[in-house]
Amino acid sequence: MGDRILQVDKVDLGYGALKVVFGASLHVNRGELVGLVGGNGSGKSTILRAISGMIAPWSGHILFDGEAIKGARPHQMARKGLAHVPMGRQLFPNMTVRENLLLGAYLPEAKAARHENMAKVEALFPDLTRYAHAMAGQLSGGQQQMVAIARALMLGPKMLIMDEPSLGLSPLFVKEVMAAIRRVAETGLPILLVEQNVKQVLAVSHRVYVLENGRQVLDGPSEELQGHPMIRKAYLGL
Amino acid sequence: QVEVGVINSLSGNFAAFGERYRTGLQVALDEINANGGIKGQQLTLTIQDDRSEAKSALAAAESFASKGVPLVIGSYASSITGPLAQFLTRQKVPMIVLGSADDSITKPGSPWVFRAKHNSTIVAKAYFDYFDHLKSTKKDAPLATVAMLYGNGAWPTSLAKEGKRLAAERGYKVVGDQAYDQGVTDFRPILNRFRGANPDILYIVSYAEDGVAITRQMREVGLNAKVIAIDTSAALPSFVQQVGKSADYIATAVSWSQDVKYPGAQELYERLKAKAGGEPSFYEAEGYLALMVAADALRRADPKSRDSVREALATTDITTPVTTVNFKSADGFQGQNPIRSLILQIQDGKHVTVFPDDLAAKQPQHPTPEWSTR
Amino acid sequence: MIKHLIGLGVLLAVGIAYPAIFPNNLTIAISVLLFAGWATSWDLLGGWNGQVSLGHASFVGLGAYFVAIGQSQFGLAPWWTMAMAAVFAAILGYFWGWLTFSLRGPYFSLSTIAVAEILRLIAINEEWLTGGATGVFLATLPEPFGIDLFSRTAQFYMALAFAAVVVATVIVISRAQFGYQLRAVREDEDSAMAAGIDPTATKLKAFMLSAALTSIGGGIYGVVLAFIEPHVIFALLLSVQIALTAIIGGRGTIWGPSVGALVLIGAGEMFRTTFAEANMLIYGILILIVVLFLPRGIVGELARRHIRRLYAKRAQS
Amino acid sequence: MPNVLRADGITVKFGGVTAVNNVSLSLGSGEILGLIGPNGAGKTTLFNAVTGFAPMHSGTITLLNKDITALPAFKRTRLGFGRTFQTERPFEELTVLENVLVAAFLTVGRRREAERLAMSVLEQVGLADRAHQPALDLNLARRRRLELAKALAVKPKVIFLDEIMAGLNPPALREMIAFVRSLSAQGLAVLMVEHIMEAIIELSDHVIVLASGEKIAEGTPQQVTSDERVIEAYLGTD
Amino acid sequence: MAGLDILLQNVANGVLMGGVYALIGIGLTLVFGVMRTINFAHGDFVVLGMYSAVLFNALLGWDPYLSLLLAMPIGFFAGVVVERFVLSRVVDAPPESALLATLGISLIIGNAILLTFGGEPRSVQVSYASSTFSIAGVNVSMVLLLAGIATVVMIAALYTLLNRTEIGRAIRGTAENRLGAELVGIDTRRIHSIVFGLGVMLAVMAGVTLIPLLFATPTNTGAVFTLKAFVVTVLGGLGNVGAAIAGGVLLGVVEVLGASYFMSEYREAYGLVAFLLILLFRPEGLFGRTVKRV
Ligand SMILES: Nc1ncnc2c1ncn2[C@@H]1O[C@H](COP(=O)(O)OP(=O)(O)OP(=O)(O)O)[C@@H](O)[C@H]1O
Ligand SMILES: Nc1ncnc2c1ncn2[C@@H]1O[C@H](COP(=O)(O)OP(=O)(O)OP(=O)(O)O)[C@@H](O)[C@H]1O
Ligand SMILES: CC(C)C[C@H](N)C(=O)O
Ligand SMILES: [Mg+2]
Ligand SMILES: [Mg+2]
Repeated sequence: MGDRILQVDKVDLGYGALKVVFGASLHVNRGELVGLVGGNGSGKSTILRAISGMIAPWSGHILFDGEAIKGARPHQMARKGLAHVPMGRQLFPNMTVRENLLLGAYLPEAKAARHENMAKVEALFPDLTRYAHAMAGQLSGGQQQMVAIARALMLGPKMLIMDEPSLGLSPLFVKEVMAAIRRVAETGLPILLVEQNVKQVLAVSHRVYVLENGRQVLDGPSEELQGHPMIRKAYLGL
Repeated sequence: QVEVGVINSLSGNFAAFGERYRTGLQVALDEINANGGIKGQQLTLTIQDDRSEAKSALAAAESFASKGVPLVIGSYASSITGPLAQFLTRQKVPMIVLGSADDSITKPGSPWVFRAKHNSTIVAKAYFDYFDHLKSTKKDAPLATVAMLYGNGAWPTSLAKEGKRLAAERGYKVVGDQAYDQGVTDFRPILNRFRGANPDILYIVSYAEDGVAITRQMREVGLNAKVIAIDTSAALPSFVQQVGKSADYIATAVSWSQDVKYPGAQELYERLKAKAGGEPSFYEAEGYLALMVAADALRRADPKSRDSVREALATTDITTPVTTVNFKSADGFQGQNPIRSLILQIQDGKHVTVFPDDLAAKQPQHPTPEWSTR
Repeated sequence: MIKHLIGLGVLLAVGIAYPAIFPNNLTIAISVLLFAGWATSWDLLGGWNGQVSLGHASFVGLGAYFVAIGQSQFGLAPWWTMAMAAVFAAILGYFWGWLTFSLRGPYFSLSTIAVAEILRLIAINEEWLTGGATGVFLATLPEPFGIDLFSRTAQFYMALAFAAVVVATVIVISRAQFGYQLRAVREDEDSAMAAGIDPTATKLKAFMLSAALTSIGGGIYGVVLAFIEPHVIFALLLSVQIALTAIIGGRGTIWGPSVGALVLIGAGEMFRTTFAEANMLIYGILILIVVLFLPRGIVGELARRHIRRLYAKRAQS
Repeated sequence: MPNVLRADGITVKFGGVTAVNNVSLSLGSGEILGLIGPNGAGKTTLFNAVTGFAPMHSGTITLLNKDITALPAFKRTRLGFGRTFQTERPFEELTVLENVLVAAFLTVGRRREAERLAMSVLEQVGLADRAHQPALDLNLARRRRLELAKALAVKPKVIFLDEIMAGLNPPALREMIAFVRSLSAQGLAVLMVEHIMEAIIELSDHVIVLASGEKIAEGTPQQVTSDERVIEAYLGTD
Repeated sequence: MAGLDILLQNVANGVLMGGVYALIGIGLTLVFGVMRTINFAHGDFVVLGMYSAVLFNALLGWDPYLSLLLAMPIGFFAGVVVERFVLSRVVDAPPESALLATLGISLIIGNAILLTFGGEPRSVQVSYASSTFSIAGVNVSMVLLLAGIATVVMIAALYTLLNRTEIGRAIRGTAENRLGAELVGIDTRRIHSIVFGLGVMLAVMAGVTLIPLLFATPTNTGAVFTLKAFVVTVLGGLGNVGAAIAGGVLLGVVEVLGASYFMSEYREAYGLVAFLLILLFRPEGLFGRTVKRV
C-alpha cells in the first residue's frame, strides 16, 4: 500500500440527480505516469474533479497519500500535495506569468521552497523566462498550457493530475507539451494524465486505464495495451 | 366598545414621526377612557402600519371601511393621506387627518375629510406675520430680502410656493430661491451663493434631518442673516442636541408648544413626556388632537352611523390644550380648522414660543448676530 | 401554449368571481394584479431577455401621470391616455435602450438606475410638465356605461384585465419566434448573431414592449391612487420591488412573476397586519429565505427540479 | 469552380497588435478550405473578421458577388453564413431542440415548420434522441454536434467550422470527418480551422497556413505539410 | 476676481466632498471587484457604522474617531458572518440571487436599526463639526478634511494590501479565476469572507467618519449612500480600488460645480449624467483596465 500515492476505490460520481461514473477504481504508484483514456463524456474529467475535491463522490472512497479525502475541497487537496492542471488551464489572465507562478507557491510549505521550485520549473520550461512579465491572458494557447503546468509544479506537489493538456494545441505544441510531461515524470513525480490523444498517452505512460460511459473497461501496462485489439480499433483508429 | 381605525407610518421613511403620533394618540386614548370613554363605552384604537406608502395605507383603509369603524385617522405624509382622503370620501367614511399639512387635502377637500392641524397656507402666513412683526418692532434691523431653500418634497415645495406668494404680497424681495434633492447633504454650493446675495431672512424648509446639516454648514461657510427660519426640523427636540449652540436664534413654526398660553398645555406636555419617555414635540400633540376631536364627535353622534359622525365632526366646537377646533369652509378650504400656528425660537438651547404676541411666552431675540461673533 | 392559455382562462374565471366572494379585500387584490402585470412585463426584458432593469418605476410613473394630467388638464379619458402612455413609453424605451444596450450585465442594471433617477428628478422639478413635487390630484373620471371608475370593483377588473393581457402576451411570445430570439440573446449575444438574430433590435423590441405594458398598469395605478406624487411613483424602491417580484417568482417563466406578486404582496400584507413596526424586518428575512432555498425563484426552481428529475430518470433507464 | 466567398486583404488589429495581416482567401461551393497555424496565429480572429464578429481594420468581403464588408454579423448570417464557435456556446437554458429552433426560425417563420427543420437537422447530426434535453447537460462531443446543428439550421451557403474536432476521441473524430465531407458533397462551401492534421489532410481541397497573423503558405495539404516553414512553425519535426 | 475666488472655493468643496464619496464607495468597489456582487446593502452598512458611532458616543462619550477602534473590527466580523451565512450560499446561483440577497440584508439592517434606535435622525455633535480654517482664501471644513485624510489613508492601505502582500495577491487571484485560485491552494471561501468583511469594515468606517458631518436615519440614508457608492465605483472603474478616489472626486466636483453654476435642484442628476457618459464611453471606468479575453 505504501507505494500507492493515489487510490480510487469503487466510486460513483454524478451531477445533480444524474450519475455519470459507475464504480470506477484506479490507483497510481509513486514515480508512475498513469494514463486515463476514454470516449467523450465517459467521465474522465469527472473522476479528476472528484480527486481534487471539486465534487464529492456519491459512494466509494478516494485515498491520497494513504489518507481518505472525505469532503476535502480543492485548496485542501492542494495543501495535501495534489496539483491539478484542469481543462481550460484556469490561469490568472490579468496577472503576469511571474505572478501566476508566485501564486502557484501560495501555500506556506511551497513558499519556503519557492526559489528552488522556480529554478526547477525554469529548467524544465526555459521559454518561461522570456514571457515572465507578459500578462498570462495574452499568451497563446500552448504557452498558457506551459504556464499552467509550471504553476502546478510551483506547489512542490507530491502528485500531478492533468486534464487534456494537449487540447486545442498545434501539433508542434502537442509534441512540446508531451515532451515536457515526460520530463516532469522523469523527475519522479507521479502523474495521472487524461488525454484524448491515446497514441501519445501510450507512448509516455507506464500504465493506462480505459473508461467507457462511466465504466472502467480495461487497464494494464501501456506496452501491453498498445497491441490490444479494442484499443487499436476504438482509440488508434487502426 | 367603540373602535377607531388609525393608519400610521410605523415603518419606512416616516417611522420617526409615526412613533411620535402614536404616543400622542395613546395619551389621548388614556384620557378619554379615564373620563368614561364614549357614552360609557371604552374607546379602542386599531393602529395599522402603512409602511410609509400609499398602497399599504389604502389596503388598511379598505379593511377599516369594511369593518365598520365610525371613523379613520391617518396619516403623516401627504402622498399617503391624499389617496386615503380620496378613497375614504368615496367610501363615505369620516376621516381626520393625522399629520399631513399639504393644502390639497382640505382644498377643495371633501365633506368627509377633517383636519384640525395646520396646513401650508397657515404656516407660511405665520412665518410672514412673524417677519412683519419683527420688522415693525425693530426698525433698526430692517428686513427687506429673503432667500429660500427647500427640499423638493411635497410639503417643502408647497410651503415655499406659498412663501413666495406672501413675499411678493408683503413687499419682500426674494434674492435666493433654491430647491434641492435629498442626497448626501452638502449644501455648501447653495449657501455660498446665498452669501453673495446677503439676504435679511433665510426661509428654509427641510425634511427633519436636512436642517441639521444646513445649520452646521451655514455656520461653516459664514452665511449670516438677521432672521433664520427652518421648518420643520428645527422644531424637533433633537435638533438642538445635534447642532448645539448654533441652534440659537433659529425660528420654526409649529401647531403647538409646551409654553403656549393655552390652558392645560403644560400639563399635556408632562403627560406626553411621560408616555414618550423623552422630549415630546408638536407631533405628539397633533396625534393627541386628532383623537380628541374624534372622541368629541363620537360622543355627540351615533357611533354606528357614519353619517351622523360626519355631521358631528362638521359641527365640532371644542377647546383642547393644543388648540380650539371648529371646521369651517373658507378661502376654498373645506373641513379645515383655522388653527393658529406658533413661532418658536430657540433661545439658549430651549424652544420658546415667541409669536403670536398674545400666545408668546417670551419676546423674540432679534436680530440674529453674525456667526463670527458667537 | 394551449395548456397555459387554458390555465389563464381558469384563473380569469376565478378572478371574475373574486369581487363577489371577497368584496372587502379588493385593494390588496388590485396590488397583487398590478404587480403581477408589472413583474410579468418586466420579465419580458429582465427574464426572457436577460436585461435586468432597475428603472421600471419610470414607466409606472409615466402611465400614472398621463392618466392624471390627461384627465385633470385636458379632460382626456383614461383609456385614451393609457394608450398614449403606452406609445410614449415604447418611444422612451426605444431611446433608453438605444442609449444603454451597449452595456452588459451589472453595468446595464446600474445604468437603468441612473436613467430612472434622472427621470424622477425631471418629474419633480419640471412643474410645467408634471405639476411638480406636490403631485397631481385626479378628482373626476368619466363614467363609461355608468361604471364608476373610482370604485374598487371597477379598478379590480381593470387590473385583472391588465394582468391577464400581459400574461397572455408572454404565453404567446414564449412559443413564438420572438420568444426564442429573446432567450437566445439572453443566453449568448454572439451565438444569437450567428443564428441571424439582431441582438440590439431584439432587446429594443423587448424593452419597448415591456415599457408599454408597464405604463398601462401605471395608468391603472394612477386611477387607484387618484393622487400621485413624483417621489413615490418614480421611486427606485418601486423599480426594485417590480424586479424583486419577478425574480422571487422565477425569472423567464410564464407564471413566476405572478406567483412572486401573490407571495410577496400576500405575505407582506399578512406581516403588515400582524407584526406592526417589525413587519418590514420580517419581510426582509422572507426574501433572504427564498433566495437561499430557491435561488432560481419559486417557479424557476420547481421547474428546474422537475426537468432534472425527468431527465435523470430517462438517462438512468 | 465558381466563387462563393472572397475575402481580400483582411487586416485585424487589437490595440497596437496586428492579429491578422493582409490575408486573402476565396472559396467555391463544395470546396473545403483548411486553415491551420500555431496557437495565436490569428485563425479565429480571421474567422471572426470574415463572419463579422470582429471589427476589421481593412479588407473587403464578397459573398456571391455581393459586397458584404459593411454588414453586421447577423445580416451576413441571413445572407448565407453559418458558423461554430471555438469554445462551444449553446443557449444553455434551452433544450437541444430549442437551440436549433432559434436558428431554424431564420428561414421559416412558422413554428411547426421551423420545428420540423430543426428536427431534421438534429437527425442529420445524430442528436435527435437528445432533442428535449437541456443543452447544458450535453457532453463535449454532443455539444460540438449541437454547434454544428445550429450552424446548419440557418441553411448556410458557407459554413465556418472552428476546431470542431478538438478533443474528440477517434471514433467520434471519424464520424465528424465523414460528416464534414457530406456537407461539402451537398454543395456547401466549408472553411475550417483545425489542429488535427489527420482531418485537415483528409478533408481539405486547399490549405492556408497562418503564423503571427501572416499567410506563410498555401496549397494542397501535401504541399503545405512538406513546406519547410510550416514544419518549423507548426508541425514540428519528429 | 471674486468669481475666481468662488470657483476655487467650489472646487475645493467638490474635492473634499469627493473624498467623502470615495470613502463611501471603496468598500463596494472591493466587493464587486472580487466577488462580482453588486451589494445593495452597502449603504446600510455605512449607516450601521454611523449608528455604532452614535451608540459609542451615547454610552461611553467617545469621539467618533475613537470609536473606529471598536467599530471597524466589529464591521469586519459582521461582514464575515453575512458572507458565511448568506452570500457564500448563493455564489453558484444566477447573479440576481446575490443581488436579491443583499436587498434582503438591506431591509433587515434598516428595519433592525429602526426597531432598536427608532426612526429619529441621529448624529454625533462634536466640537469641530462646523469649524473651518482657510488656506489661500479658501475655507476648508475640518470634518471634510479629516474624512478626506481618512479616505487617502484607507485607499493607500488597501492598495498596498492588494498589490504588495501575499494575501493581496491571493485576493486578486481569486477575483480573476476562482477555480484557478482554489487549485493553487487558496481557500477562496475564506478569501471571499475576508473581502466581504473588508468591504463592510470600510463601509462602517465611512459611516463613523461621516457621522460628525451627516446624520443617520434607519432606512432612507442607506439607499442614498448605496446609490452614491454605485456612481463612484462606476466613475472610477468597478473593481479598481485606487480609482475610487478619482471617481469620488470627479463626482464631488461635478456635483458642486453643477449645483453652484446651474440648477441646484438637479444636483444629483449631474453626477448621474457623468455616470452614464462614463458608462457609455468608457465602461471600464475612467481608470479601469480592459479585461483581456483568455
Ligand atoms: N457540470 C456538469 N453538470 C452536469 N453534467 C455534467 C457536468 N459536467 C459533465 N457532465 C456530464 O457528465 C458526463 C461525464 O463528463 P466528463 O466531462 O467527466 O467526461 P470526459 O470523459 O472528461 O469527456 P471529454 O473527453 O469530453 O472531456 C457527461 O455526460 C457530461 O455531460
Ligand atoms: N479581443 C481581443 N483583444 C485583444 N487581443 C486579441 C483578441 N482576440 C484575439 N486576440 C489576439 O489575437 C491573436 C490571434 O488570436 P486567435 O484567437 O485568432 O488565434 P488562433 O489562431 O485562433 O489560435 P488558436 O489556435 O489557439 O485558437 C492572439 O495573440 C490573441 O491574443
Ligand atoms: C409641518 C409638518 C407637520 C408637516 C409635514 N412635514 C407634512 O408633510 O405634512
Ligand atoms: Mg473531460
Ligand atoms: Mg482559435
